[in-house]
Amino acid sequence: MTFELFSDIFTFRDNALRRLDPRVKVVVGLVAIFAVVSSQGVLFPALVFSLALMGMLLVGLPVAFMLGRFLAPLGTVLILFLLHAVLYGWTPLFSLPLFGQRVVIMQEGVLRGMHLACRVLGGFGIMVLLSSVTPSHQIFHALAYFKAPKGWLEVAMMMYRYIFVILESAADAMAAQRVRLGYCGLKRSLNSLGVLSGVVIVKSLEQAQRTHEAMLARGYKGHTPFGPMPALSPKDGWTLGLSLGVLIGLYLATEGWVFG
Amino acid sequence: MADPGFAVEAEGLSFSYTDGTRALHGVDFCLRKGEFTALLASNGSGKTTLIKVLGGLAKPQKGTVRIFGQKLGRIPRLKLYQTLGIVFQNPSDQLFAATVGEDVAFGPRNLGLDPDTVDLRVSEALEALSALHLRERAIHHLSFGEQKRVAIAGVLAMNPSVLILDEPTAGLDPSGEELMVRLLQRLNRNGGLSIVFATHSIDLLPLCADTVCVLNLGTVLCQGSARDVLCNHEMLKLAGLRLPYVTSLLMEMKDLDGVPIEGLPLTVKEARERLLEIIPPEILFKKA
Amino acid sequence: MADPGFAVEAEGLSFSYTDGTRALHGVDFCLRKGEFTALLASNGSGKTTLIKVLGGLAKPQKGTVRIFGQKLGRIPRLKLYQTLGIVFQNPSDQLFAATVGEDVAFGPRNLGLDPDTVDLRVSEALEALSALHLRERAIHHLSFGEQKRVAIAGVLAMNPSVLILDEPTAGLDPSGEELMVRLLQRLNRNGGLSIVFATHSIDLLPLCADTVCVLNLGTVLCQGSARDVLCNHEMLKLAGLRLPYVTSLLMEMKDLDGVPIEGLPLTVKEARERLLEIIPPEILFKKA
Amino acid sequence: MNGKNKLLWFFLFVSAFVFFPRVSFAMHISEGILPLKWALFWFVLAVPFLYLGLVRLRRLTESSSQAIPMVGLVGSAVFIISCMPIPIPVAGSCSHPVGSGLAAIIIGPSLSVVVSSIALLLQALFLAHGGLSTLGANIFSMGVAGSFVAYGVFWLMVRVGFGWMAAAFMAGLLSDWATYAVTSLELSSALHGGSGAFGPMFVSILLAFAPTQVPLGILEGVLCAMAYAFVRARRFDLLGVFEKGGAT
Repeated sequence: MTFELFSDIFTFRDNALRRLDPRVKVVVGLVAIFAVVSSQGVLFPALVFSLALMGMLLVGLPVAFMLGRFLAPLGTVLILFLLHAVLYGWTPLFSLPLFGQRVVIMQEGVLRGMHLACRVLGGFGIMVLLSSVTPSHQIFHALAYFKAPKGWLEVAMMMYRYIFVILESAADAMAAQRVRLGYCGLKRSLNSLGVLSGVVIVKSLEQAQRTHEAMLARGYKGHTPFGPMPALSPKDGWTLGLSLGVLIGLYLATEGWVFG
Repeated sequence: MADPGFAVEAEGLSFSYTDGTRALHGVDFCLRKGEFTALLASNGSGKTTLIKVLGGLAKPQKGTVRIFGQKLGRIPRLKLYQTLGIVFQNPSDQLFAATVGEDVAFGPRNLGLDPDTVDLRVSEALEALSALHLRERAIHHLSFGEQKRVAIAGVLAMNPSVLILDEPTAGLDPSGEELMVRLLQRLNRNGGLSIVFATHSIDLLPLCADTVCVLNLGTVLCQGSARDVLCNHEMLKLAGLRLPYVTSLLMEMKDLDGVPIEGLPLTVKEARERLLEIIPPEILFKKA
Repeated sequence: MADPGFAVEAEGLSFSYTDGTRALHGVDFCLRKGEFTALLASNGSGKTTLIKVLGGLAKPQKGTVRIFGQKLGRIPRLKLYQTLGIVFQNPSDQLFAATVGEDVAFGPRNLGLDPDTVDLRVSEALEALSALHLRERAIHHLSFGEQKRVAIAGVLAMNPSVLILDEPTAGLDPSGEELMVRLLQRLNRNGGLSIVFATHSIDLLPLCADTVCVLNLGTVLCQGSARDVLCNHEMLKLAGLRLPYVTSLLMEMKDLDGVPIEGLPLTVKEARERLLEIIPPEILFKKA
Repeated sequence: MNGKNKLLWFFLFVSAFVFFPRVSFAMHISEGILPLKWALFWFVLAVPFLYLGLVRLRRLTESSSQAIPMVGLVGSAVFIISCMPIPIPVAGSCSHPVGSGLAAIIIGPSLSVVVSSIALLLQALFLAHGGLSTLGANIFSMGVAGSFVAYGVFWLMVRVGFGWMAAAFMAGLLSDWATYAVTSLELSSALHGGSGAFGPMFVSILLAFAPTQVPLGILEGVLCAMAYAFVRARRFDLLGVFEKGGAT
């Protein structure tokens, strides 16, 4: 069930990347992603993807979990690749028979499609790696350090925490509807889903009321105070410098700015 | 393999969540027709997962479940949930409609029954839980105990022959607990329903359960008659459970003080009988 | 009026919700400094409302609450919640941060304490609830019992002198219940906290509560020492409650069978002593 | 190009069906799809709306300390609703509602943008739906377009005299379709490659998603109306918090 997909259990496992300061991970991750997106060639994104893949294997992410995460982007990539291959370009590569007609595959389209696929994989690799070794509250803390709007962060942290609470209720409610045959056929499914959505919203509003009371009883005045971020350790500093250096070096080398 | 005497029969169930958490590991469980079984388990022992697996709401990675001899996966949903009723722990997650009557009618209407039959089913189900007077009430005006009973009525209106309840007495006060146990007992004895009653209130069990199954950390530690299971003090302790208070009083007297008490009294009534056997009659007051 | 020996003193509290439901009616309640009081109440008796009123989260239409002699309305909120800690029934209502450490730090940070002091408070509070090892864990990965303990730690980190807990043992399995009672007792005895413990688990009470207050349908039926309150069987029954199992065993033997039992044993230990007094020593096995 | 078009579209229809189960999240633009230029462009476009929402949030917080827990929890609810499987009759499979329409009519469009931006970030990080560099584009299509269209339609229809049930239905429906149209626009403008193929690209993408998005929009409308009706019937009083501080 979709509800089960949302799990952050891996981000709490101890490993070398997990111990790294979240600010370093966020900065390196964002730089890597935007470098991948700005790349013109296939090589850089492919390299980044393999680095990310190595990282994921290093921290011991289960292969099934990784496949699950990559299925969605792969589907999108495939469609876009096909679109490009037939829509874009002017040099016919070959043609395929389809329903009695011939579809012409274009060379430029195939190249662009491949580039796109590499970019998606590279970006996704970084994103999945980042989120598998950084608990969300650390990401939010890092963003707070980088002066992200406080209101946004507070709402985000509240949302994240209570997704798990409301999710449990929602899953129970859905199961309860299911055992009373709420999801047999389209009409009943839709009806049950509509009610379920309503239940979820009412539950969340009631929860908000109770949570607010509990917050008041602990001195809440409308703003959640953030704790201080510790100073960057020398090791974190070195990691930051080194990984940014490697990224930029790779980028310059593969994008042809250094070696012509 | 498929004994016709079993209402629910599970073999070698293993279940892990997609994030790798192992909830069940090689669980065997069975419920005979007409039996009242307590599923005794501490928090986090996999109880709720087991209920979901038995009810076809979660697919085990290993093992099979048979409902009245038929494999779970082969039973169409429409038929399955007319055989098997599942009541979850939190009533507010299972009551969706505005009024009690509407809510109980949700299931029967989904069966496509005609309005008169639906009406009849609703009355019967509410009647069986002594909640007929609540029929026109708004759900959010019910007390917690009433909500629990209405939630059961909603499932009962599907006319199941097996009822699986997750902590039906949790959160109830003593009189609510007593009422709930009495109602479930009536459903079992008079209505002929086979009942699985997941709980961790040990003092209530001996009053109603024929057999007890102890679940701990995703495995079944023990399944048998209430008396057999509860006499295994060590095993209960291992599972984060304890003896009923009355039993533990008499056990302590037997083991620590050497009072010769026969057997294992589980209820107040039994304990009283056992104790009277050894108290010399001459010291008793005269009865009025 | 304002006895300095009282930590919490409420007089003539009445409270109705906006929809007209009357939750409290002329409630008097008091808690002496350093006392451990159980608020015994069945479902729907106004227990949660009383807690909210005592904690200044709901304003009563009538009556006054005094905290250490000061009128509730006159105490600034920030000061009030450094005196009075409220722990709600459902831990997910009060665990709103991502990790245990962050959550417990919420209160101290709101007080504007410096980071080192916050840190110290967090460690101390978690330590007091044997939960220091959970500090870096995510709230949603905790078990129910752990969540309950962390929720208490979050309140404790405000350094209150009074702790009001709504059903701290509800939903816990026997070993969780036992741990919770032991921890609360330690806070009361060693930490000097005055504690109000709202509950309907009667069997646990005699182990910890000095005094008991029985609430029923928005009024106080009875307040006094645990022994005095629990000997009033009729009143308990009226309130939808019952005697502890062990007590009811001995009461039945006394009243129905005429066994001469002295007093009212409330715990397994007491019952054992009373019974051994009347069992002739010659029938005991020899101890090893 | 003309002779080939008819066949091509057919081919795209087929491919959409083949890859359907995984394309259901295609309304989120995947990480890496948009080149840097376009990714930044949509960020720049989304930021003013986000700012508007944050201003509204601050105003609400000043009037009631309940604002942040309320907005946060509605956010959690909308996040969960957007993960619910909706049965699609056409494809015999499931997709997921966008949810920002429902959020918009409950908490207002600008707060809905705030909540959507967070939901999209969490979905990108922990469900691998969408992406970080494409966050701006996704906020614009789902958050901004979805919310403001929904709120506009709802407000207008109630003002004109339709019942709120019909208004909520249309709000859900049009917010879904608006999201779908804007996403297609975002995709095609970034992908046509400057060779003048923007038109066919846009139409192809629209058509590729049409078999799932057209019915999905209708279903989302139904869902939105039912959920709104439920909240109205049960706890309309709780929505009061969001009425302070203006309608944006």
